[in-house]
Amino acid sequence: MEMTKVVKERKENEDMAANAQKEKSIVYKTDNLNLWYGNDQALKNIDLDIYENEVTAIIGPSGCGKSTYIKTLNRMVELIPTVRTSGKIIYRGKNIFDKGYGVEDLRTRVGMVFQKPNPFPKSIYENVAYGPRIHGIRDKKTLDAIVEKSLKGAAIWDEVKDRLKENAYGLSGGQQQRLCIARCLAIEPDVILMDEPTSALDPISTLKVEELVQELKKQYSIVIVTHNMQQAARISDRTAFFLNGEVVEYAHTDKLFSNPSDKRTEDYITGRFG
Amino acid sequence: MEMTKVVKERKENEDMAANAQKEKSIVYKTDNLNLWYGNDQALKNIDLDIYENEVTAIIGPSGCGKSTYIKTLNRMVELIPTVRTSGKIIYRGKNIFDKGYGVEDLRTRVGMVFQKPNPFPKSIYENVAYGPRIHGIRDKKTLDAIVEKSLKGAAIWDEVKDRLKENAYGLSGGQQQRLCIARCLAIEPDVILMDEPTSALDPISTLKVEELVQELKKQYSIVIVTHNMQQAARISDRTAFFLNGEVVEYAHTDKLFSNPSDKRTEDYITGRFG
Amino acid sequence: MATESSRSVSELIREKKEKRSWMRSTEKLVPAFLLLTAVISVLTTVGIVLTLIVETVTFFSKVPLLDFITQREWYPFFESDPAYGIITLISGTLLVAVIAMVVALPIGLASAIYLSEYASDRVRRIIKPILEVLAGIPTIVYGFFALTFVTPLLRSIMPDLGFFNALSPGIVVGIMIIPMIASLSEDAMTSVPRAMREGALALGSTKFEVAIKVVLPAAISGVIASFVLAISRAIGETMIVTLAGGATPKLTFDPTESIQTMTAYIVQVSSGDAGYGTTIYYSIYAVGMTLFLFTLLMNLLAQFISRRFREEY
Amino acid sequence: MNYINKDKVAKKMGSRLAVNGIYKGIFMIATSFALVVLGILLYRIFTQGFSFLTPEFFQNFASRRPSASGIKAALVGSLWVMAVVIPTGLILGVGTALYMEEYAKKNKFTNFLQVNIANLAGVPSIVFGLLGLTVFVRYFDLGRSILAGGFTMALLVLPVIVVASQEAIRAVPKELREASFGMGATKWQTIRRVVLPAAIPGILTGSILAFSRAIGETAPLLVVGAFAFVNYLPENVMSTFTVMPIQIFNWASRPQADFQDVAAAGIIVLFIFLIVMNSVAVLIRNKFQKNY
Amino acid sequence: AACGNGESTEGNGSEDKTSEEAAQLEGEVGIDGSSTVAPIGEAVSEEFAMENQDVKAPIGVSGTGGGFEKFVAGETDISQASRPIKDEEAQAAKDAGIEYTELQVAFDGLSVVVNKENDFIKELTVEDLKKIWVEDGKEKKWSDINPDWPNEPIKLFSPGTDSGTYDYFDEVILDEEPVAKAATLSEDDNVLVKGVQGDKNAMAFFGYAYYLENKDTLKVVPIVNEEGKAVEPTNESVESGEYNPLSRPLYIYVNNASMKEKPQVAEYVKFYMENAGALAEEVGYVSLPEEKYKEQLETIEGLK
Ligand SMILES: Nc1ncnc2c1ncn2[C@@H]1O[C@H](COP(=O)(O)OP(=O)(O)OP(=O)(O)O)[C@@H](O)[C@H]1O
Ligand SMILES: Nc1ncnc2c1ncn2[C@@H]1O[C@H](COP(=O)(O)OP(=O)(O)OP(=O)(O)O)[C@@H](O)[C@H]1O
Ligand SMILES: [Mg+2]
Ligand SMILES: [Mg+2]
Ligand SMILES: O=P([O-])([O-])[O-]
Repeated sequence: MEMTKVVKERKENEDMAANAQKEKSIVYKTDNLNLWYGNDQALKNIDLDIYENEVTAIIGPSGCGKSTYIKTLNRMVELIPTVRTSGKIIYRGKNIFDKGYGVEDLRTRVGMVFQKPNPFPKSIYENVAYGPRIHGIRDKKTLDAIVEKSLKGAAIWDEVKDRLKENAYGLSGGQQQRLCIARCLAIEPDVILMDEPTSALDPISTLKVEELVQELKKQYSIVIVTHNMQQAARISDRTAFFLNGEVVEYAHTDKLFSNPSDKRTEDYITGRFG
Repeated sequence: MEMTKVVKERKENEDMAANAQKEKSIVYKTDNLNLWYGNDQALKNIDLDIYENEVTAIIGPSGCGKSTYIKTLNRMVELIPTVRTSGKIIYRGKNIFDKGYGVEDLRTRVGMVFQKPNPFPKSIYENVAYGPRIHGIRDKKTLDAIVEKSLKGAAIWDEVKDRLKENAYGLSGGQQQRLCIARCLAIEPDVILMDEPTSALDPISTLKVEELVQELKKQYSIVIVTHNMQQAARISDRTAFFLNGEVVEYAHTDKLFSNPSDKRTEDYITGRFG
Repeated sequence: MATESSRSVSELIREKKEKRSWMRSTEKLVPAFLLLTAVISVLTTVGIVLTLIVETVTFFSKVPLLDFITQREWYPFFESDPAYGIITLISGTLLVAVIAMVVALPIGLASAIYLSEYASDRVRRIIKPILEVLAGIPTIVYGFFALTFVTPLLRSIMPDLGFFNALSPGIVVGIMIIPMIASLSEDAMTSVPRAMREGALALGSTKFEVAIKVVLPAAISGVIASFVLAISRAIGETMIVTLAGGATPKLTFDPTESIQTMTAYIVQVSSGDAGYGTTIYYSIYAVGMTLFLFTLLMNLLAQFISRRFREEY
Repeated sequence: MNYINKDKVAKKMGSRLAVNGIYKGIFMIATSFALVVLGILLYRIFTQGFSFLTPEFFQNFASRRPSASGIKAALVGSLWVMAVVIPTGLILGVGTALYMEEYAKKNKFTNFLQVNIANLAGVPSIVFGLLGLTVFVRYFDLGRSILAGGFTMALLVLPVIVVASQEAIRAVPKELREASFGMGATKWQTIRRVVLPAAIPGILTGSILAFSRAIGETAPLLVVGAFAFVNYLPENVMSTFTVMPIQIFNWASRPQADFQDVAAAGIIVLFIFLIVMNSVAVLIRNKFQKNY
Repeated sequence: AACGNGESTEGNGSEDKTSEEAAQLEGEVGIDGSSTVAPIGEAVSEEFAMENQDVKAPIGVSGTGGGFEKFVAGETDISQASRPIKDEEAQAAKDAGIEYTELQVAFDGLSVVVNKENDFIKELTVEDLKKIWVEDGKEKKWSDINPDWPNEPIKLFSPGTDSGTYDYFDEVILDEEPVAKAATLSEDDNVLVKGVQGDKNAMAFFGYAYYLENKDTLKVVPIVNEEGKAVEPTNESVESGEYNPLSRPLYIYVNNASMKEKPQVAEYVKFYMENAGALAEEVGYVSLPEEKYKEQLETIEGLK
């Protein structure tokens, strides 16, 4: 498993990006975040900065808190009633845990794509139009334009343009996932969170989604959780390695994979556990 | 990901085993097996021999038919009403698809451990005693002896010996999985089938189960499905690589990982997809 | 792991196996017995249909089927000139059912939404059993409630309202079926996968939008099925309308008037004076048959709906 | 080219949140409506019947004098009827559910069974009364006995038990069955040792609710021929009997005003019965809910 | 109803026979039929049980017709009835080989009542009643009956068309013509009481007991009898037959074979006849003249 090779293949893109990084601003600043499910602490003293127009990958073994962390970024984790948090997450200058911070607002600006594709049981068109509609866009023309643009943005337009009125459940898993991405693009978010977006997909669909992520990062900041280290290496700019609810290491992806500074990181990426 | 290293570390054991292999007899002989779910073919022309006192790993991307194959070995797949098969599976000299072949008999001799630990909602003791009981063993002393021996065999005796009467759901995931292995050992099977037995476990539990598998193979023949290539490399003697319902390559584990003869195998194990 | 004892267990198993040949017959007898129990439910239906049909046929030998369907009056007790226009009882039945639905539908659905989308686990755990108590209250208790509380209350608001009217029992039947709608719809809504809700919430939806635009459409088949079942229950309800609806068969759709429903008629006759063998006696079976066909139709409809519109998720 | 105007979206957010709040209120009020009605009902009945709720009320048989009236025969009669309904209902209901979930193949007959059960659930209770009268009282010549009444009520609640049991059986995780089959267990062994124990809480919860409905049913037993006045205790299942709702109905139709209060006292007893049964159901449900 | 006669009833019962005799009796007495007569039967069973603990005498309320149906099928020993047996029913009994004896147990005085606020009605004739109650295709107004009365529609409340009470009223007042369609019917007489209490233009008829119990809140209408005298229903006027034609006898029908073969039935019927008068008054009916009970007691002696 020639991880180093994979990483090297990406070098060219990387160089460019590396230069740009100094100017990039921080979108999310996580400051000493702790999170408990009831009495079980799932996240411990997380400090993590997420940068604009980058792909940030989060890796780690099962149960280490990856999903929990990414769901905290748009406060979806609060849907579980037992959850308590401490610490801060500063998004665009404001602490999202502040009283009076509108959670609907946050989620409008921070899109999310889930592990299992979860389209609504409606037509393809209605799936994409859902977001704009609830935000008050009624005009048919505008909606049409948004739907087209989003589906194009999610690289699925050509496959579905002739059957926009059909139920989304008729699509294959990979198409559904890209539809969910389109749905998320339709409200033009600032950040896109992705929780193992390809783990339920076949290899070809996975490849498509990966390419799409590379494309999307030009416009959006992306945080992606993945089980698959090759995937992290292939597509991300930075990688955070989680273990037992802690961030063991957070660095540029090439650095983390080629020269991890923590023994545990090394053990993990060389497959000694997990 | 220095797979080669991992493989090499196991060389010593392997050498010994490799010598022994010539004499090893075949437990399962799969002969041109095809399987359909309704009209969808999930397995295509499978030919595969499984050897006594070996660990045979089955790897491949999601949906390639790994679980389907392993469940066919003890005819569990027939629980799904739409399933049809053709071809033969010869177990210990008899075709398990033969009319009059006792399926309960087969399953008594071929144990199975599942992806998600699935203890019964009963006490730890009752979980292990379940198998012997249904096979007519009532005697308390004999049962006690079997329970102890099986729990010891599954390397969990020390952790649970003081709370045999407690509900199995109080155990951690890793303990539950070893309990399920103990439950399976209690009827002294000939073969043990394992379908991703560690995929729901934390790294430490995973390690324990892996060690256990190494231990068990001295007495049992083991077939293990795994998503995790490192795991296959660490613990198996032979590996079969499945793709889209076909066996792409089947070889000794070190051979398959260090020198795959099929391009697709290489792509898969180097993380180019999956 | 001593091989010695290991041998003994597998051998033990094999040994026991031979002795336990009766297990094979159990495996055959059990499904046969279970099939028998399942067949009893079919026999029940057969029994119901036969009971109804035999007497209904006798009835129609005395009263022409055409009269039964086309007459617009129901006066079985006028010996000189009895009239058997079932439409009269049907209109009373439907009137009560419609009023009941007007009450129960919005309230039941709103409760279902509240319970499935807004209420905390704790609140749900308290309210659901209470609703079940409400559903389990004997209908005769509801009947007195309609008569002694709801009717006077309505009459204080609408002085013109008759003492017996369709409105009061209609409302109380509605109250009675609220729990049914609430609980069945809530089941349908909670079985909408979490992922669907998360998808909508992640787009910045409010809970209300999630409930109305995502959950409700996804659960619509279950919700509609609960409505239809509730209507069928309202149609079959007996004691409330017997007590508070009056006993005046009338072809009317005015809720302030006193009416009679099919069930109330059956109770009236079966607790009344009609002699065995009279036309009136047989008429309860014809009415029972009509009622049975009505509820059968509603149930088939409910099943059709929940099958036809079942969402794939 | 942006279609989404962030300012507009932000502005709209306020009204959307308001709508959400308003509807939450409406939904809450709707939910409490049912609770308020229950409250009024209970209040009225308790204030009316409380004075008659003395120990003697439980020790006396019915009487022409309100103050000497008691619910003993009806209470015991209801218990006897339930003693027939519960085992009959459970055996038939669970048996049918097991057959349909575990043994039946997906064919027309099974489909028919399912439709049949659903339809039975919707048959008005009074029609069951007509059935019981014809079949049990007359055809099987059971007379106006507890057995005839109990069988009729068992058939009445059967569909509810079947559906509840089917759901409970279906909810037993597939993994547990697989585990059992995987050890060479036969089908019936798996059902008896794994499926049924795991499904029993669900079966009981649904069934208890069905039985508690049977306790309050009046119409079918009236038709089957429960007596309205009984001043002795049943001795066996062939005894004649009366039940609480019929006794209550009888009291309520007496001319004397005091009997209205006696009827209310009877209703309170019936309620206590119902609430006890429902609480047992809730306890079972809450206790076993999180087992897997 | 007054409980005044309760003690004397018990006294009556124990006088007649020795307790040993009673203790030997056992078995069941099957009684069903009229809901109107049921309260009397229940009172009889209640008292009877004090002395014959081993005899079960439950009472069913299938209605007069329903009771006869069971009686004819041989399912009951005694059928209570609020009207005499009809020809068809008698025929059915004959066909089934059932021989029976009719016994009167008490009188019921059907009471015609109006709202307490109604101050213009002083009395009504049978013709007035017929005019008010019969169906003639018009809406009934008070002024139609008497021009001095208000020009307001009358609200009619009647017992259910399937009750013995309705049957009787229909027969003697309406000559078996249908009751006005506008009338509100209910199976439950208490409900009729409430209806009249709540509506100042209401009129109803129902059993004497329901009037007695609600004396204070209802106004009873004196009815002009055959002799031309306006009479209110009272215990005396009903018993003496002065209150006519609206006082009707209530019956039990006894299966002759049961009387012969089942000593407990014979004893029960005897007990019934001995105590019916007092018990009937206690539950709101009017007793027959003493001689009538004596006469019937003799009849049953002949049946044993
Ligand atoms: N709803 C919940 N209630 C209680 N504990 C939870 C809940 N969800 C997750 N946890 C616990 O929190 C920890 C972190 O879970 P999380 O889902 O974030 O892990 P993950 O890294 O995403 O794992 P995976 O790779 O399996 O998705 C785990 O120990 C898990 O058991
Ligand atoms: N019950 C079923 N009915 C129909 N198709 C099925 C069923 N179970 C599996 N399949 C299909 O058969 C194929 C093989 O599935 P299988 O579960 O064997 O894959 P797998 O290799 O075990 O995947 P995974 O790694 O996700 O467990 C898939 O295409 C799957 O969709
Ligand atoms: Mg996760
Ligand atoms: Mg699998
Ligand atoms: O019950 P009744 O026949 O007297 O009306």
